[in-house]
Amino acid sequence: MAIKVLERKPLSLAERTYLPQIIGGLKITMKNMLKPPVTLEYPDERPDIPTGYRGVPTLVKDPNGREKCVSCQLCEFVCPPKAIRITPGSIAEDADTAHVEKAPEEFEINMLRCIYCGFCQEVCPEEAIFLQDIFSLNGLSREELVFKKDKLYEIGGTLPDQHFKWDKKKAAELAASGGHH
Amino acid sequence: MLNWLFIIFATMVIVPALLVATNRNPVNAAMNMIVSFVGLAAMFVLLETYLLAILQVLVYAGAIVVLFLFIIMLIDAEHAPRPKVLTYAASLVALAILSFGVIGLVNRSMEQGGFADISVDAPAASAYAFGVELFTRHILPFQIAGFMLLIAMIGVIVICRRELDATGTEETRS
Amino acid sequence: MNWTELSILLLKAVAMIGVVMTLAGYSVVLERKVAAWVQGRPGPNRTAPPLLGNIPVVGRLLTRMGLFQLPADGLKFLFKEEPVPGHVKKFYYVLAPVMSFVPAIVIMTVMPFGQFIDSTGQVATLILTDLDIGILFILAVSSLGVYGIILAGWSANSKYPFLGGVRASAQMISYELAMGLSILPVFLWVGGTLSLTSVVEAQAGLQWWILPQWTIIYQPVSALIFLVALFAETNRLPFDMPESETDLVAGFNTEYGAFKFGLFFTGEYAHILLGSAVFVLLFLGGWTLPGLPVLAGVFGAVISVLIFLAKVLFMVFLFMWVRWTLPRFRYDQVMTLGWKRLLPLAVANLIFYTVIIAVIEQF
Amino acid sequence: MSIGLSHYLIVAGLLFSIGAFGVLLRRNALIVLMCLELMLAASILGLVAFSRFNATTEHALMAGPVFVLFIIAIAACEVAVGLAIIVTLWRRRQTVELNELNALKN
Repeated sequence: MAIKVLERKPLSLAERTYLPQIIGGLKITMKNMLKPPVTLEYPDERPDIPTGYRGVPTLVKDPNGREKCVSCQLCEFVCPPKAIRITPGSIAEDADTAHVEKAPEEFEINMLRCIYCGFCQEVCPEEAIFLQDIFSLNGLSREELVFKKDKLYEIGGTLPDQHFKWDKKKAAELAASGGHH
Repeated sequence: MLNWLFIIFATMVIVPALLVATNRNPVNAAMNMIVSFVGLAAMFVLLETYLLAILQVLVYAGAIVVLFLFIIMLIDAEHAPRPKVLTYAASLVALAILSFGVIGLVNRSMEQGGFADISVDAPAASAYAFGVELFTRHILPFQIAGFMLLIAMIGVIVICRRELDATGTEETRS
Repeated sequence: MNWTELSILLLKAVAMIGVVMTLAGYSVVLERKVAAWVQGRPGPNRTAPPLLGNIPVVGRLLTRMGLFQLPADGLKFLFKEEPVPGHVKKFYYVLAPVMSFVPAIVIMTVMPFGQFIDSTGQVATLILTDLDIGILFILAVSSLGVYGIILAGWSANSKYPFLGGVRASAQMISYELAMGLSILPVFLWVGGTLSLTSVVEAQAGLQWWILPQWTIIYQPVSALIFLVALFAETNRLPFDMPESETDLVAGFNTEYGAFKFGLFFTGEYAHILLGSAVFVLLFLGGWTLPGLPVLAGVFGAVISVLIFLAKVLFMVFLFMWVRWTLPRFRYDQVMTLGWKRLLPLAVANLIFYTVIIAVIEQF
Repeated sequence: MSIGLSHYLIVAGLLFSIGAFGVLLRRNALIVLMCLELMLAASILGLVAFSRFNATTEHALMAGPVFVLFIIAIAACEVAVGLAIIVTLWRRRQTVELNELNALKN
């Protein structure tokens, strides 16, 4: 590939005074000055959160109001900064959801450690943990920012669920047991 | 009122001037020189030559002392060594002789009535009067002064120039 | 002079200082606003004092305009801790902000800002002291402003302020020459006087019912040189060598904080304001509008002052507009522009107008 | 007592003496130059005072002030050239002390 040397054109007299260029620049800035501001006045106006935004991790319930987490602890293992602590517990035999067998007794996410990588959401087989749209998080003490289970459910709310895996399982169990008896 | 002003301005001229001569830090000396020159400009105002007062501030305080400060900063000439005691004594003697001589001379001339010691109400030396004088009676000195400025400018450029060596790069003469 | 006269004079002076300093403060707010507008932001629009900000419509409007930002900033400067670094030269360190601030206040005394015509038709200029060599006085005193910067740079006793001080001294000397030479043709043009009032009076009226008599129309080159030199003398952005943030941290005021920095800051804007005022007086017709005679009475006087203020504020706006448009020069480019371009241009301009005026006077 | 010509002359004389004193005392080239400036300033004050006090009611005596203009111009020249010499001296010898500039001695 041959190198092509471009001769620079000598500047004309008007260009050498730089005045036309300066006036051109002033025109551009004036044009910008007359445009409305492009910024968002943040605390008053909130930005639109796109779908798939990875904000604060939360726990969600299914539409029936049952907690989806089965405390398999996959998220705890995958979490790179080790922000998640789960104390597994069993579901009482006489409960309506006894067929799920396990539920977290305690579920903590340390928001000071969380790096919002989204691995927990990705790894969760139950689609129980989601990084939702909260992007601004603050608190007055370290303890306050270690979110407990109830807090996580409170900010997580309910998300639609297509599978109803445990409902189907219960129905199957019921059908099977009905068949036997 | 005017007497008091005169005394204040005279102090403002003399005391900083002494500090210029004795202060060991050149920056202090330069700042004292400004005070002295501003005092001098104030005395010109007392003498009703307002144009000269302003020129004094403009040229001396505005340009010359700035130039001094610039050079002081450039060559980093802080804290000159203390002069020798002998030099100090000899200079003080010279100062005493000169001042007594001047005061004595003035007093003697006054006694002989050599000077008109009254201030009459003369028309103030306006800028217009200066222009007329400069371009009629003093046109030759005016041109010579301009020529001197040109010579000084060229001289300064020649003195401060760094010579180019054969390769065309700058090199200080050494 | 009795006490009543003295106190009236004193009151006038204090009022003038109050108005100019308030305007200087608000030009800081304007600067921030202009910067924001150029960059597509709304600028300072939050600060609201408890009671004033709660007035239904007006309070909200004033808050959005950022008008309460100035007292907030001023109080911040006042109440901050005043650090004095251990390595500075104390006396000059304290003296420097004052030195950069005082010339601006002194220049105010000879700045005419309006005209009052009483019922008998007697014309009086609104000015504290009408000096017949006013412009020389302004040049002389404003040239003292550089000491603030030099002393700040030197007394801080550290390298960046020092470089800022050295640059300031060289730049100020260089551009003062071009500035002085560029205003000479103006005074030749208006005919043998150095008084600012007469310059303004010569610019009133219309030529051929269409052309304003402003000097900028007749002497665009003088106006251009003066404007460029003004930018350099006030250390505004294409020429802010003493304080170039990118290579000198904050230049000469690196070691300053709190109220001393506030003095430097306000002093800079006061210089801009007064420089704009001089430009308006010399080139833009001062308090006159073409084809509009100054009315008699207090009302006419107020109108003339308002016209003058409007022109000055436009010039201040131009300063800011240019600042947020142009990049900074390199130091050697500043020197080249000053000595090799502006100075010869100013000399040629002076000679050209001298010849022209001589020719006009012949016929 | 009113302030007359003699008082101005005494101030000018004292200023001149102090300038001469500084030139004799100091060995720093910069300060010597400053003291020379003081002496010139003293001469300026003398000239202005003389011409003011010898003026008549009809016309101001302009010779003194006009001469002062020339003195100021020449003083500016002198400072510029002097400082240029000092800078060159500094570049070559790294000193502005007059005592150390004795290359021709011995």
